[in-house]
Amino acid sequence: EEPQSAPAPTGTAGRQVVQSPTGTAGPTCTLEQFGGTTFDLKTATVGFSQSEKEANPFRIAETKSIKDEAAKLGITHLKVTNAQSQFSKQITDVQQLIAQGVQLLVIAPLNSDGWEPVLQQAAAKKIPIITVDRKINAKPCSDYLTFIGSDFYEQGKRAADRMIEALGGKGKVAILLGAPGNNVTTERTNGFKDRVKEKAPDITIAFEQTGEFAREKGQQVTEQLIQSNPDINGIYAENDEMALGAVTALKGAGKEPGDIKIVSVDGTRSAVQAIADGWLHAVIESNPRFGPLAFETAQKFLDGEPIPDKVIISDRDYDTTNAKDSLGEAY
Amino acid sequence: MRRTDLAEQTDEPVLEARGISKRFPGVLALDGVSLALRPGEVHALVGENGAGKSTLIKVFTGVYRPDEGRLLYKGEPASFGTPMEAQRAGISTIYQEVNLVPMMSVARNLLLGREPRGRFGVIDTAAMYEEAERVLAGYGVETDVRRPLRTLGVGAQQMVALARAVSVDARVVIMDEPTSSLEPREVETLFGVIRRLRDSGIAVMYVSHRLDELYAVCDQVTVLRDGRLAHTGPLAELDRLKLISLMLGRDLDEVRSGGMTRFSRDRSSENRQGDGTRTPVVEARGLTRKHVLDGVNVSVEPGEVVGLGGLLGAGRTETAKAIVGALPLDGGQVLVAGMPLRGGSTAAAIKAGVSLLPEDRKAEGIIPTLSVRENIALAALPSLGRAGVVSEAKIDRVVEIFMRRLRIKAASPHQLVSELSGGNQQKVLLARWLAVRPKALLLDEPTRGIDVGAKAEVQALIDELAQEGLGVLLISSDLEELVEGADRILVLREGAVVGELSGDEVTEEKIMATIAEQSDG
Amino acid sequence: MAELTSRGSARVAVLKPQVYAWVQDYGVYAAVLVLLLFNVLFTPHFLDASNFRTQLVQVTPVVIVSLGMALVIGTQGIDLSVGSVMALAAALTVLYLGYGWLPAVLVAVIGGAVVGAAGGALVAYVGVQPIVATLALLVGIRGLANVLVPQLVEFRNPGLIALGSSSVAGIPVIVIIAAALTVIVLFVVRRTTFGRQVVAIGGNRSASELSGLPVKRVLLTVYVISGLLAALAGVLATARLQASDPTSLGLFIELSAITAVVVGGTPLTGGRIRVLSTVMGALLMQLLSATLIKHNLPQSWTQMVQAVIILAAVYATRKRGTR
Amino acid sequence: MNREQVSRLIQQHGAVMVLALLVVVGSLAFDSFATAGNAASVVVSSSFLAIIAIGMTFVIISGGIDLSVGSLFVLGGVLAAYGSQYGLLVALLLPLAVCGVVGLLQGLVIARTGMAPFIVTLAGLLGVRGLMLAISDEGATTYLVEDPAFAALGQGGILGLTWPVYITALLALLAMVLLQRTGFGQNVYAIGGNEQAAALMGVPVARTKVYVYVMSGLLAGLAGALNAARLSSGVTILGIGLELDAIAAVVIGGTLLTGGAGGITGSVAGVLLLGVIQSLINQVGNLTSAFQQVVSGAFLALVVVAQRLLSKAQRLT
Ligand SMILES: Nc1ncnc2c1ncn2[C@@H]1O[C@H](COP(=O)(O)OP(=O)(O)OP(=O)(O)O)[C@@H](O)[C@H]1O
Ligand SMILES: Nc1ncnc2c1ncn2[C@@H]1O[C@H](COP(=O)(O)OP(=O)(O)OP(=O)(O)O)[C@@H](O)[C@H]1O
Ligand SMILES: [Mg+2]
Ligand SMILES: [Mg+2]
Repeated sequence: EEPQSAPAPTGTAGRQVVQSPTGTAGPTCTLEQFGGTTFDLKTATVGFSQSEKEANPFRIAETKSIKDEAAKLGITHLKVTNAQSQFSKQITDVQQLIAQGVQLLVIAPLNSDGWEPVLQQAAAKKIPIITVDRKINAKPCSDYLTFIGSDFYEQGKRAADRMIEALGGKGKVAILLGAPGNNVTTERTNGFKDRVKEKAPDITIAFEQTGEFAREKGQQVTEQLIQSNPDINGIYAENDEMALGAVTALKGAGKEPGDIKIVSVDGTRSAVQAIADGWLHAVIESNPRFGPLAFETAQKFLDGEPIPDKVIISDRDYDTTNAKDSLGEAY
Repeated sequence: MRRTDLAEQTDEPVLEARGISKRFPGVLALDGVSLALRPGEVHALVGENGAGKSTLIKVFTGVYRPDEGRLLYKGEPASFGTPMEAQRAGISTIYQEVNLVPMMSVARNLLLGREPRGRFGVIDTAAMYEEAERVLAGYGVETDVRRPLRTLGVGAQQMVALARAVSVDARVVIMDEPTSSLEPREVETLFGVIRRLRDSGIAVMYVSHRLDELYAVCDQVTVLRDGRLAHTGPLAELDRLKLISLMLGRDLDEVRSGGMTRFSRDRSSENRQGDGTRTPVVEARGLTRKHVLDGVNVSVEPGEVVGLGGLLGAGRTETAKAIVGALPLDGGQVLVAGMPLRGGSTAAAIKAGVSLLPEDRKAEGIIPTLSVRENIALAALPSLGRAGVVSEAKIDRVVEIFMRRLRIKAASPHQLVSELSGGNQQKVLLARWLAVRPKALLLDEPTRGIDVGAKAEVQALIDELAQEGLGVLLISSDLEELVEGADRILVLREGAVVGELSGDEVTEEKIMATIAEQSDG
Repeated sequence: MAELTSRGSARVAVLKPQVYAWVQDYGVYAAVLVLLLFNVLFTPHFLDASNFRTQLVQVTPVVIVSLGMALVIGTQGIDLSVGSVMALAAALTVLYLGYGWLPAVLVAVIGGAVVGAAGGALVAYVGVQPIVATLALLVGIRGLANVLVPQLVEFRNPGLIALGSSSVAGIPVIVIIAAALTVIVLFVVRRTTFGRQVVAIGGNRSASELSGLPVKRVLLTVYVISGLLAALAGVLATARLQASDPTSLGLFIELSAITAVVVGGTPLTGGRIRVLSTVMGALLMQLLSATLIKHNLPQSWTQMVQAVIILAAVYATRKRGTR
Repeated sequence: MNREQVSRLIQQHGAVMVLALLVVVGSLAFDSFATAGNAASVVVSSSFLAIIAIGMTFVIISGGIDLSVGSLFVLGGVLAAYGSQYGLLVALLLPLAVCGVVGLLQGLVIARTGMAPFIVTLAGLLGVRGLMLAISDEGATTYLVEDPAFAALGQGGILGLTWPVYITALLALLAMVLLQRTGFGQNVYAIGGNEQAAALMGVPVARTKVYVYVMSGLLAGLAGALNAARLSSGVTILGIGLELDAIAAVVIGGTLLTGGAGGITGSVAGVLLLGVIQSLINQVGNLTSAFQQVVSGAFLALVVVAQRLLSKAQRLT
């Protein structure tokens, strides 16, 4: 009933675009190199292991994109598991998918390390694994097939660029960190900090506290922050939810849009709307619609074509110049 | 070997207290108490409820550390940090409240800490059960030693505790009211054990409120009064009246005029005896529960005191519990004033006017986290306020009345009930039940652990209440109490009523005979 | 001479227990004071009125949840489902917002009571141990909330937003509500038959049964109250967030609430309830986390310091055995 | 066999019975459920929780609770991965030593001060996770397992099952003997059944408690280390909420949370039950995450009610 939760538009809007179109910058992999045999994707059993609950726009869009594309391609045996943010459970989930006889695995990993037991089993059965959204620390083309996703470190850097631009190169910035221990948190933090250090030494990072990727936590931390550091100029939120929580906090404290510059990562519809409303300065997109690219890559691979060892998608930026027009494409 | 050494030097105290004081917030529980325990003697420790007996014992065994004074064990200064240290050193104790582990099996309770070992030092369970059965048989307890202890009656549990304490290699055995829930046959067994211990040169300290027992088995006596030493010396030098006057701190004459028990039952008086014409306040018909109760019929008329007699485990407690709905039944019915009672609900029974003073005061009686005041008011709460809001004034009044009437000894009504002495806790529970003004009261061992003075008061109270028209079901292992207090006695055996005694038949001999008769047949 | 010394030490011995007793009863108040003092000295802008408002507003959900938790713990139980009940309330509120905010809140609170009743029934009538009964609810009800509202939903209902953000005489409405609930629970515990029965059951269940207390009904009611209060906390948190977020609302709040209750001196073994100290316990934990955030400590330090402070506070208020 | 024995048996084996039932139903409903691969995955992944649950069983029987196991599990893993650069021995001993010491500290505090185990180990949960974050650069550093022998301990195996499964089985056996057939085991039951009485019966209450928490700490650390060997890395995002899983497994297994009764078999069955429930949900293969949670909550409730009614039917309260 609320306009914000209207279903994402279908069609090609917001479709993922590969960063380097050729994708052949690095080594490639063919079916022959991998050592598997081809099969018909339509009649095959395909497993998709989701890491987190489909309860935030990113995960919802991601799972939906995979399911929709599978349906579109006529893949009837798609098995989906959800690890509910528990890494051990994800390992077990994938092992059980393998036990159920899947021939292709698409995994959205909760963590980059610790995939040893799964990789061994999959390799023994020559099951190709495509990881989406997060990378697995292992050998492409032997442990797994390839990775499709964004570069989180790069996202952090681009967020820093937007922050530097917003603040004119100097000021005090706070970071709302993601969940501790999470690869995404680490990389988005490092990218941001490295870039600031390199490009704008006059910007100090005065505060960094975890908001655990959640809106309420983002709100609470921001409330404490603006209370004890009233001179803060910018907030870098490592996802949109925390940024929107920060906005609620700022509203509650009687601030005006633009008083404090907020930059965040993800590109959910609410965040893009918040740009249009003037509360957010910019949002770096992280596109979750992996379905088409994943299955396209799989089909190419099965057809014997060479596959790049990583497929980095090019994420866009949202800011005041494009926010209103792009609302339909945000997820 | 060492035991014989000890026997030779009998006049050297094995355990000695010198000027012990112990203070609790608000009470000086012990005030400079000295006492010597010699090998081969049975030493009685007596005094009113709250006189400090249990506290002194706990000081001896390392449960409490004395504030002042010294302990000597085998002539050397000693201070036990924990009961375990005391036990290791050879002081074995049966505490006033049964202190075993209810969920563990009988055998494991009995042998905890010295289970027979098999290969690899691992416990040999078969041998353990065998040994447990053998040991318990010596105390007249025949039961499946694999069952959890809690399924035994309190009396049987007491025997297990006793067997456990005595079978440890000990120099000193301390017993705090071991007989309070035993009936005569078990008491005799216990005395046999005590005499055996004494003859082998072990020192026994014996606490009891039953004077007969003291004279039957003790050599020495120490009297405590209000935490101070009132007397110590050979028991034979004191007659009963003198002993009581020492305990109570009153004149001999005063005590003498009071008499021994306070029951003044006049069994011939027509109006009080159950003549079968009036509607019983409470009537149980055919109470049945597999293995426990076998068609028990009981009825109590207004103003009547009905006694329940029987051996340990005869089903007295279970009968009482069944009547108030605290025990699921396979069959039978309870009527209150002629109206059938909804089964399985204690609340319904209490509402109808039937209450039970439970036998196991620690597990089923007191609420240890609450004060004396809250404990007394608990059952009567709904009537002590309006619309669910309690009236503190009303509670204060009720509590005051009963604390005075029952002479409950507490620092204040706000003291935690768990800090009271055993006897005073019992009085608090009595007060709880009197405060609901029941029509019928089922008393399961009501004077258990209560001192002579207070016992007489409670007995007088039962009398008085009966005169006011209350129906009482009295369960007591003290035959004297049963005989003097009851108008009519039902004898139970293995969950069935095997005899009814009334009028002149109500004597200790008759009860014993009824029990024996049935066991022969 | 010897007598003199022993008298002297006796006096000290009399004094000491009183100090202990005081610390045991009011230790959590003292700890709050110490933390306040630290902040006044070392945290910039701490004395601003807006700061106190922030802390009170943030602690509100924990306070409300721990009031119910205190009752449950008083019966020797525990309620792990509170966080999920908050989430369910958030979901129900936004689902029924179309009918107006007041009916929506009502539905949410009833939903909380129903979950509480389910937990209470499992505990009281089936005899399932409270920790597993409510653990099943913790898992299932969070799922249910997510089934109803799969993702965060923002709302613009002015009434509900006002509930979360308006103030009366400078005091936020939700703080006033929490204070009122505290007074009500305090009254229930101290002055009603029901309150006495709750602690009696926690102190000794079989004795309470034999004393004719409606044990099962009281247990059920206690869990219903806990569910109700948790739902209310969920509604208020939702109103404040201006969005319904069943995914992360109330995550791990059961641990905060239990900590508040225990730090306040209510024993987990039941039989005793300290309402005001529970609120103080919640405040202590809130102040602590605010202090750590304001001083920008990394997560690792935050958690370690919290561990130490919890231990210290509970150590001070622990029950000493008599020896 | 008398009534109590029968009901005791059912109470202790209620979980086993429900487990058997679930497996039968699962095999009938799903073709791919009763396969060797699936069974192996359930057993292998359950083994780590089972090791923790064994320790938890001791703690709960003693009347306590240990909330720190989830944090110790992740700390153990990080330490093992870190230690693996110095070889197999260090990889095993480092986590055991540290987690054992944490258990020791918790045990000492609980035994000496009389503070509630719930709160002491809650502090442990926070503190240990903080410690783990501190040594892993706020969780950003993932140490990789360097030692192949150590990795083989987690990944190798025979008969389709990995070593951790056999280690778990061995530990369970030892634990059973320890609990039922040694003085220490008896002491654990005694202090859980009635602490005061146990003290008066001469049980070394404080020492027993300390041992119990040390054991729980050691086992949680060991489980973490074995898991790190299996994953070949010290993953830092593990173990959140694991303590509740362990407690649930133990309680479903028939151990009373109030202490004094229970056993290892039940706990292991409880762990497997949780694993099978998850596996069944995965078999359906298309439930949304929210529905999965509803189903597992409902399953959990059903299982405890069934287990409760089974023992209640025998009038064992
Ligand atoms: N833990 C405690 N805290 C406070 N007061 C206590 C405590 N234990 C005992 N007392 C008090 O010390 C006094 C002596 O109690 P004690 O239990 O030694 O009496 P007793 O002689 O054994 O009585 P009884 O015959 O009733 O068992 C009583 O006034 C009692 O209230
Ligand atoms: N000496 C014993 N040997 C074996 N079992 C016993 C013994 N004493 C009691 N029990 C068991 O305890 C159960 C409860 O007995 P109950 O308490 O009703 O008896 P009671 O007549 O009140 O005896 P008590 O004097 O112990 O209160 C009985 O079913 C019986 O099986
Ligand atoms: Mg006593
Ligand atoms: Mg009896």
